[in-house]
Amino acid sequence: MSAGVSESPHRELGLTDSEYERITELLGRDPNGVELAMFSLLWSEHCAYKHSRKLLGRLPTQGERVVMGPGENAGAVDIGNGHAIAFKVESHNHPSAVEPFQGAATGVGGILRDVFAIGARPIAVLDSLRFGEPTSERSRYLFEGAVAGIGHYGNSIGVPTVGGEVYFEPPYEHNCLVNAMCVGLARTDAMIRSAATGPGNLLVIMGASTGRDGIGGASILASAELEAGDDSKRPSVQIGDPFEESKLLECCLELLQRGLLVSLQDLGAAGLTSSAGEMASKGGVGIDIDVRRVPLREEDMEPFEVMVSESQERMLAVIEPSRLDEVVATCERWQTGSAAIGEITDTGHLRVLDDGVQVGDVPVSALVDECPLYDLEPAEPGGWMYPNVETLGEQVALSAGRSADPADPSDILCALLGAPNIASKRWAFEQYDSVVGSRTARRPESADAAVLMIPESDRAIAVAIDGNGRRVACDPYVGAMEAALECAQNLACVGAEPLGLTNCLNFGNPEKPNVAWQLDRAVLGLADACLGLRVPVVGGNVSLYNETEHGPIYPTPVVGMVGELPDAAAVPGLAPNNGDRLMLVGPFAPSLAGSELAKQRGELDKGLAQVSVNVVNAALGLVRDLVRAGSVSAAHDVSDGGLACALAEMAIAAGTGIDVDLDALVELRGGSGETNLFGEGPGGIVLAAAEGAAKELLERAESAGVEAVEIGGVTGDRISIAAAERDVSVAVADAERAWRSLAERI
Amino acid sequence: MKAKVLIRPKEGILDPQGKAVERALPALGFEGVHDVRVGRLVELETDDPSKLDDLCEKLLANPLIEDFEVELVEK
Amino acid sequence: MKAKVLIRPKEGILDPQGKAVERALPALGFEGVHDVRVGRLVELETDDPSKLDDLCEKLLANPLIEDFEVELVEK
Amino acid sequence: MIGVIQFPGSCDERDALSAVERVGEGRLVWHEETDLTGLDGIIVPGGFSYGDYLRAGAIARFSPAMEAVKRFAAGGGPVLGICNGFQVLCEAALLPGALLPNEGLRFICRQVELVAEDFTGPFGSAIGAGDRLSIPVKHMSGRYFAPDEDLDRMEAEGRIAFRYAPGDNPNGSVGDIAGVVNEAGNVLGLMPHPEHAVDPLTGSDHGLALFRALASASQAAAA
Ligand SMILES: Nc1ncnc2c1ncn2[C@@H]1O[C@H](COP(=O)(O)OP(=O)(O)O)[C@@H](O)[C@H]1O
Ligand SMILES: [Mg+2]
Repeated sequence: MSAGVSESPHRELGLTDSEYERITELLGRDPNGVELAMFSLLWSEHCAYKHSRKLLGRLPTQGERVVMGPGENAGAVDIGNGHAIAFKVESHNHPSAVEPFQGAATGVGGILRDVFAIGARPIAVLDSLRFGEPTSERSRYLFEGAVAGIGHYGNSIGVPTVGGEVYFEPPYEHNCLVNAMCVGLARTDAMIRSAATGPGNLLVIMGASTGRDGIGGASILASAELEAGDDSKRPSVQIGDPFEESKLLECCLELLQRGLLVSLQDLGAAGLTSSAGEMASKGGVGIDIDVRRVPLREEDMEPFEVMVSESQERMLAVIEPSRLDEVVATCERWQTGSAAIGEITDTGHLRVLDDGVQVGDVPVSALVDECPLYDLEPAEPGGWMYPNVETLGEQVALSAGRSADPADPSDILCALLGAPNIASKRWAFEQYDSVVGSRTARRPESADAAVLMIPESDRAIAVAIDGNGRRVACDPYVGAMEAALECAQNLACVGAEPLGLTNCLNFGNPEKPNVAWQLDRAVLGLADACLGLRVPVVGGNVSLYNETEHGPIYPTPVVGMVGELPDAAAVPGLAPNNGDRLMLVGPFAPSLAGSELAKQRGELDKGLAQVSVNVVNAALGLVRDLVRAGSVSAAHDVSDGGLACALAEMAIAAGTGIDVDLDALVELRGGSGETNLFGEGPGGIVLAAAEGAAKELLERAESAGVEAVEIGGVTGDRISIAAAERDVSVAVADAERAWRSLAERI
Repeated sequence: MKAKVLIRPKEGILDPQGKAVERALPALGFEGVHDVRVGRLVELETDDPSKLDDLCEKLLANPLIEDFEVELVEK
Repeated sequence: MKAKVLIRPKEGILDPQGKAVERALPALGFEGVHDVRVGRLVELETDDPSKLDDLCEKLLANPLIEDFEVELVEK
Repeated sequence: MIGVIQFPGSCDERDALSAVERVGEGRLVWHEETDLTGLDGIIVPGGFSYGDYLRAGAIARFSPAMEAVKRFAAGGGPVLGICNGFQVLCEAALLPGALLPNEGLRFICRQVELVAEDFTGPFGSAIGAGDRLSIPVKHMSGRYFAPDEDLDRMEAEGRIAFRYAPGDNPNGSVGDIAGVVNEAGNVLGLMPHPEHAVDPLTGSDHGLALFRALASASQAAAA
């Protein structure tokens, strides 16, 4: 695209006619090519949040531990002793659908930059992935590529990937999701914001040189649906260079620590235009940029190309002129590029110069703040909007073997344990360095949440990321709530108290009423969950138009949560000890609605059971106290596959059998034996404790008014669960074989 | 028949390896070397060379980011 | 002057990449392809081609595990 | 005082340094430093020096600090190369052999069981033959290779330091070899990461044995 050639270039660039008119009003003239390119990107969904900003206002962002909230590159919460934890989750869905390895790798690179842009050293990465069923060759290719790409970037840069989640569902077949979350540690007094200040100060670009990467990318990425075969709309693939980023990271942290920077901002979507525009807007200043001073990777790039290039591994800083030599010297020491490309002005305009000659001039406010915001027109769908496919027979045969019977609870258990959504994800997380940094006290699969030691403030943090799109599709309000609750449950199991939450809203085309309804309800559910859990939202990201001619993805709000705990040494794992008693704690009300079993039976439908966040939260408070007191030997929350799968996972972890009788529970809660075995829903935690501790535990629950039932004990080498004539009996070894079977399917 | 497939990063696409090697060279005492690009070499035996382009596109090279060139080596 | 350096795993050294390609072939309907070996291609511009062998032995290839071959491309 | 070399792209240098500080004193050594006086032991740490581009360790071995490390090793000073450091030492010909891409062609992060051999040198004398250590590996190119004749000689000279326990070989290394020493035995390289096995809370503390060995070797060399 060379700007300004065609009849109505603004349409090709994704701007509506009325948006274009708005631009001409704001400028009092027609924009030239450079200006139009800049507007088209900053007024894209991706940068302007045209369809989501109004909704995001509902999310609670206040909290006494909040150090930085939405609006900065990443959010941050205080963890005491002058330190803060910064974190954010971001999507890289479309690039990963085009080229999974590079798409996922650059996704990690991008979220790392958001975190060190506020002066935090990245200490952990988590990933949240969604693909079609692994029976599809394309899905296997995307899964393999994305996992390898995440590992490539995180491993090379020396940040451990400590957790994540993967779901395989048909609606992601043509639109995979790759979300990455980064967690960083900062000294509170050394943190930095992105607001540009001080007319006369210099604008310095650092890191990689600028090429024709992702020219026009952002607007096309986020404002158009990825039509099969429509190459013109495809972004050009960007190659990640973790080596470049590791030098840039160390360099930026040294510059900060030496107090050489006024403000700092990563270059992400829409490149210089977006970063400079947002820095100027936040600081209420103007910026002049001379594109001739930008180090280029390719010859004769046009000014508009330099302004919108999305080349990776670049940062933008504002510095005082007197500091330039020191800054340049530091960059050279780290073998990372740097160049002063412009200066801060008091004009309130973003001016683009080409070797001193002005080629663009727009008011910062017009570019950054004046993009029209749209109201959604939500309409609740009449029924289940997605396909329903029976796969249980197949699954049972695969996991449970020949004699399998899709009606037999033991065979169903094996089928569920072997289901791609529930089976062990070791194949993936073994490709991630989970130990670098010497903080990882709980690695993947050793506890419900990853636990990182923070000696700097003499405590530990726990991190989890969750979001079951299938359940959100059944009921966006309850489903989104459950995503937050699942995180909180995972944190409670390691004794952590939630401090803050980040989220990525992955949805289809919001201009379609049914998708708008999903988005609207999900944000409301998320907001109510945060209020009930008293957890502030400190940041996030929105990815819309995840939709093709085959329809929208499941509505997928991915929630990342960070919590704190006093002592990592006290954290129980998933493995109980032989002879322990097993208790089910919390208001868990199992239902097959939206469950993995309902999916495999092809019986998915609208609706989930309602949830009381407050009642769940009270139970989590008790669990947290018990875990911290060291009175439980293992803790695991009830999630995909229901109570039977949760118990099986604990038995597998311990390598010993369990003997459980749910009849009392069936009496108490009602529902069929099958519902009690495989039904899902929030609010259930299985705790294991030695005889004596178990009694105490039940008494404490009693006095705290939290439901707690003793359901059995740890013994033998079989998983035996009695549930109103629907009894399960599977050898632990057979269960483990099924649960470990994912690798064979890739 | 023996075939050599030369696979190289597409023009304009970042080549981190080439960049790193090029930056390191002067320090190793190799002046005057530039435009370094690092790609892959695949050598194979095939009964049916006509299929090679197809094979490259589908398996050996990633057409989104790599160009390839097939050289047949007569015996 | 432009130079192509072809680097290949030494005979007798297991080349899992080549094996992986061979395993993937049938599924894609490519019969009769065998002895696949995957190596590296380094292309560069140099003012002094006489230094290339030295550059290859010292940096571009590891003689213990790799053979290399330099092709000069006249302009 | 033990020095930990820091290359552009190193990842585990801080972890190695804090592991050292559990048993003695240490400091980071910038890759451009050429004067190692005052240092009694050297660690070439793990990570992705120069991005591992071209070949793991291929570029780092030319750094000025590595020239100094060569002299240091030639003078009998104890040198410990971990993962990428092992790769660098092989590329620099301070250790025999080479490290090829994992047979599975994937990065592997996993706790593995190591068995210490009866091997020569200061490290060997500090670590009991037959000792079993639980230590994580995390690498893309950890498949140890050396020509048969070299292997035979190394076996004969007691220069195989560690093997992966039977069934625990994660990368297809020849003879399950996880670590080797040079002729003099003062240079040890291994793929597993002892610096990530110094605290039971993060997996195990079996790696401390190597840092103690390095510390005592350093004192010996200094004296
Ligand atoms: N779903 C969300 N919830 C809360 N904050 C959000 C959400 N989506 C975006 N934000 C906030 O809006 C700002 C802009 O987001 P984004 O464009 O992703 O930032 P960046 O360009 O730095 O990646 C960030 O501060 C981010 O935290
Ligand atoms: Mg940012």
